[in-house]
Amino acid sequence: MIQFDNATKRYNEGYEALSQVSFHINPGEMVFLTGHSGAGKSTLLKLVACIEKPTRGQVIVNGVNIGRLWKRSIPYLRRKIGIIFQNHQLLNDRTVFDNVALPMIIQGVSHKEVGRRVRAALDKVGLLSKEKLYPITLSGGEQQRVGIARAIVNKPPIILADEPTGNLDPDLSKEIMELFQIFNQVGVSILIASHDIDLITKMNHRILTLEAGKLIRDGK
Amino acid sequence: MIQFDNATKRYNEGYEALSQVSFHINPGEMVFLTGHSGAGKSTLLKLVACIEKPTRGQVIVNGVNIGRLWKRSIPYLRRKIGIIFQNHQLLNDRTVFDNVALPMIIQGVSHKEVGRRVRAALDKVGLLSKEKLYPITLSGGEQQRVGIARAIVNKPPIILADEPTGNLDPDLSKEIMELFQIFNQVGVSILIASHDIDLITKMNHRILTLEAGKLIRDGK
Amino acid sequence: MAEVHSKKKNNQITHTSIKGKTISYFIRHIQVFLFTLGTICRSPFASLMTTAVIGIALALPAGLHLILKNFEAVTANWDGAAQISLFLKKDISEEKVQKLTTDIAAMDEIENVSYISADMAMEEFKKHSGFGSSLDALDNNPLPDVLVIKPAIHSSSPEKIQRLMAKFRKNGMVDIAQLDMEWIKRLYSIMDVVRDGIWIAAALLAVAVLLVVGNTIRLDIQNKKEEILINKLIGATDVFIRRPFLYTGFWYGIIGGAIAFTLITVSIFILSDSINNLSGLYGSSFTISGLGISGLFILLITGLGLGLSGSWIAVGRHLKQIEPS
Amino acid sequence: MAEVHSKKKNNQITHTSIKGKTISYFIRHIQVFLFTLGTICRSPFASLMTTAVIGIALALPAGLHLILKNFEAVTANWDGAAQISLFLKKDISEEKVQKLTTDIAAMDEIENVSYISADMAMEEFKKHSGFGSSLDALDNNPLPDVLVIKPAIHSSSPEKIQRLMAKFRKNGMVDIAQLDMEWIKRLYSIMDVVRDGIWIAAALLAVAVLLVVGNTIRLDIQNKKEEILINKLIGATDVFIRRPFLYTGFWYGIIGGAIAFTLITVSIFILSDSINNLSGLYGSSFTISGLGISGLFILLITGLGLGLSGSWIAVGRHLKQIEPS
Ligand SMILES: Nc1ncnc2c1ncn2[C@@H]1O[C@H](COP(=O)(O)OP(=O)(O)OP(=O)(O)O)[C@@H](O)[C@H]1O
Ligand SMILES: Nc1ncnc2c1ncn2[C@@H]1O[C@H](COP(=O)(O)OP(=O)(O)OP(=O)(O)O)[C@@H](O)[C@H]1O
Ligand SMILES: [Mg+2]
Ligand SMILES: [Mg+2]
Repeated sequence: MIQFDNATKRYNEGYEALSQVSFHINPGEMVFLTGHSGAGKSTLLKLVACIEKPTRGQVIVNGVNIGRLWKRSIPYLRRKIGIIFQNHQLLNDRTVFDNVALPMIIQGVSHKEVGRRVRAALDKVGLLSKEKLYPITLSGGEQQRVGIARAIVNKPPIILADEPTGNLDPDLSKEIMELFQIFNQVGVSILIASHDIDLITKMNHRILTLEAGKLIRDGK
Repeated sequence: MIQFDNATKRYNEGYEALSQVSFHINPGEMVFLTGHSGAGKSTLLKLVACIEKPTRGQVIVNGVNIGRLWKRSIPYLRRKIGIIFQNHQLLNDRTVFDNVALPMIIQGVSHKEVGRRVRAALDKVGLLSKEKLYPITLSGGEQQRVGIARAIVNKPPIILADEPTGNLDPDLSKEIMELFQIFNQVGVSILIASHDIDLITKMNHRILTLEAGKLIRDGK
Repeated sequence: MAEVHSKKKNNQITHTSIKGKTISYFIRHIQVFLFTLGTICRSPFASLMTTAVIGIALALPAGLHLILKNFEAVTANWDGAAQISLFLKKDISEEKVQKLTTDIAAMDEIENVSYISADMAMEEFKKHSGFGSSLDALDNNPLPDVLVIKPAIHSSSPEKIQRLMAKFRKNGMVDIAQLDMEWIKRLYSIMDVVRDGIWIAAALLAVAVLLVVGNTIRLDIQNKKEEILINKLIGATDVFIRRPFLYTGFWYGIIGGAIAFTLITVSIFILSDSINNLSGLYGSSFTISGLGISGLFILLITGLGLGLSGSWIAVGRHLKQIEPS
Repeated sequence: MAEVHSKKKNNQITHTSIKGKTISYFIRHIQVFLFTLGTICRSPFASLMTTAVIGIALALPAGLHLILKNFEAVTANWDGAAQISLFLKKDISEEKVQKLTTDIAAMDEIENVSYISADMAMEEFKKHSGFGSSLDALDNNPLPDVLVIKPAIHSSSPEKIQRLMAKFRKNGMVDIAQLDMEWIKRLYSIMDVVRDGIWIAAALLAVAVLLVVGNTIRLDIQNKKEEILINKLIGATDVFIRRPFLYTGFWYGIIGGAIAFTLITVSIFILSDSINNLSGLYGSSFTISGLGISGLFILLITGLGLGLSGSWIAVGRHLKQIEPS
């Protein structure tokens, strides 16, 4: 599903954020990504979502080689990936419902279908009662969950999450991780970057550990 | 330094985010604020910084009653408070140096003085080498530290921090907390909202715990 | 197994795409069409600021053109505007003069010709000059035969008249061909200046409309940078992102055109005093003509075209620059 | 102890404030002044879009005004534009006529008077009419004495001329006062229409400049919403936040004025063909006058005023709405 072959990412400034990283995530796998601040976690996720392209090496996502992907084809790859951002990335002038509906609007899903699936997604993250509110009136944790609902509403085969529990209390963090586990059980591949080593070791999934751009550990 | 007397905050939607909260933080004290997601931590900090006003009760900061503060006087209160935001709030079109210099530019500090103090602040958070970079090229943790540098550059008597270590790895989190402790030792009053109960209990400072807007615990 | 899973998904999407593609394509366009109009209406003050500028910019050349058009209508009505007098040589037989008169009258460029014989001229002169019968003492009439010619309206431009004059002068029977049309030349020169001025003004103002729409859309794009980024991150195509901006430009242009029409109509009302005054001077029953339906139509089309082009340029230039990083 | 600590800080701040207040105030203004200019220069294309629209909007009424002004200068030069012929009554003594001539010549409204006595007229007539010496047979000269009067330039408006005519007609010696000035009336009426049109155009375009600057600043403010919020959060006063926007409006206006000046100068160059043509027709050595330094100055001041007002309005309306929450 996600395959890195000696992938290297060097930013314009000459700094090598990822060096020769190789790993393979199978469909239906749930994998954690950890490492110190600046290790390259976000960079790795950006390569998967084709936000950045590898300087050297190959990144293959859902059978598509990111390095050779046409600009015009990028949107169609991204529709297969649900991304949860570190800083929510919600639109403050749209209601919770509209924010979650966005990926389906983009794909031109019919009005009725949108309503049904948005509510299902909001129900899963426990925010069905807040669909009419604006993100600004929600607490940090609630906003994070809106972001998760938006990422899953399309039932994408891949979910990426960049520190999805960074701003949540321990109980809620555990809940959200369990939510990811449920998606994983229905066959979705999940890659989560996180600092919360205690939590992720308890989850007992494969963990990729980065250090200064190098993959130094790959296992449970 | 910071005094809450039965302070209640009810948002327009009718939801009571804080109910009758009373406490007193002395000058030079370092206090943690914790509680579940949506407990009202950010709301409490917003009251201190006069971003919101209490619906009932009193909030007195640095001898000033927030509820009765003139709009014109708010800037002068805020200059006495260094605020560290959950989502950094950096300007992406300015360099790290310029971002940190902002509070001093606002107060019309002389050019030479600005350079000296910005570099001192960046040195304290270990980012002196990155002063010419733009925030977008920094990792999450580095951005967070730029935010901290900006908050302390003016040597304010009060520092507020809303989950300053949410996106940092455990080592860096500890480092940053120790940084706050150093500021505290030179007499600055510090109030930090955080989820990281393990870390803050280890720090051995006073902890305020909120639950659904009520202060349910106040002590070490 | 997972490959199969993913394949299956692909097929599903392709299937529904083909089925409802055209219908949903149009529905989406209409949605954006109405959505952008709704957005414009929801912030009427802000939208008015943009559309009013477009309206003003469109109104000015249209208004000037209208004034010129009316002006030309007035001047076309001026009787005797250009009158040519042909003083014939002496001792030409009556028949020859008669023939010349009918020949000239038959010309396409000529409206009418009147023949004033030397005898008639003498009679007139006797009556009006005060010399009276004392002129009877003259041996022979010193006055020439004269043909007074009025050119047709379509041939009264200075160049055409000059061509006509040259033709007459070549005629052997004509002694002097005289034309009092200096002031017509002047008038046409003035109108030339006005016309040139209108072209310059119209070109400048068309540029202004493009710039205003382009600028507004550009700032709109910058304003929605975050929204665009998020949309791109969750898989929106460039076409999808571009569409609302183009429709916004479309609406700005159309509304601007409508405002221009209103402004001109009001201005005509304000100007009508001066114009009636002008018209009265020529004793004409001239009434100023407004833009009419066709004018409204042209204004709307022009506005639409400029609005769409402006937003197209802005979108082309600025949308590409916004990419997630 | 902490109270003391905070008091001390307060005192320090107050102390330095008083000391360097005025100097640092001016330095900050100059900084913002140059900073906003720098910002404008760093994105020349975007700035040009705004300033060009302002330039165009300012150029049009100024250009029209200039054309009108030049036009009036031309018409003022027209010799014999309004010529009054006074046909005097018969049998008035030579001295009386002489006195009338000098009286009229002394009038403020009159440029010059020429006296054509009946005898002189008869001579002329004999020479040119072809009747020759046959007129010697007349008993007495039937022609009247004529005074040909040219009014001064400052008195050649239709109303003033009419007043003059009325005066002459009341004079007992004058038989007929005749004036060929219909076309002057027409010209003045046309100029009236043009003048009214210019005022409407100028008013509309002034509004357009206000709107363009206001709109640009409004979108600029929305664009910098995040920056404004952060500045407010770290203790910026409203004055501090407002300042760069006002200076930006200031620069837009000034640059727009300069662009207007350039546009007009270029347009005059383009129009000069038509205008020389016009001027040639009157045999005058007239050369078109540009805006000159004073015109540039007025354009810059107008641009500045409108730019500053536009940004002031936008800032007043929109800055308050941005508050952290
Ligand atoms: N756009 C960019 N241009 C230049 N350098 C960049 C850019 N983005 C990231 N970097 C650099 O690459 C390195 C890795 O960054 P990255 O954001 O991947 O770290 P991270 O592991 O996500 O850290 P954190 O846990 O703090 O979010 C950092 O040193 C950062 O400065
Ligand atoms: N501007 C607002 N308008 C209305 N309701 C609000 C607003 N801001 C916050 N709330 C509500 O107030 C409650 C407390 O919010 P607050 O942001 O203070 O929580 P928090 O403790 O900071 O949570 P987190 O840890 O998730 O950041 C939440 O239920 C939220 O929905
Ligand atoms: Mg990161
Ligand atoms: Mg919070």
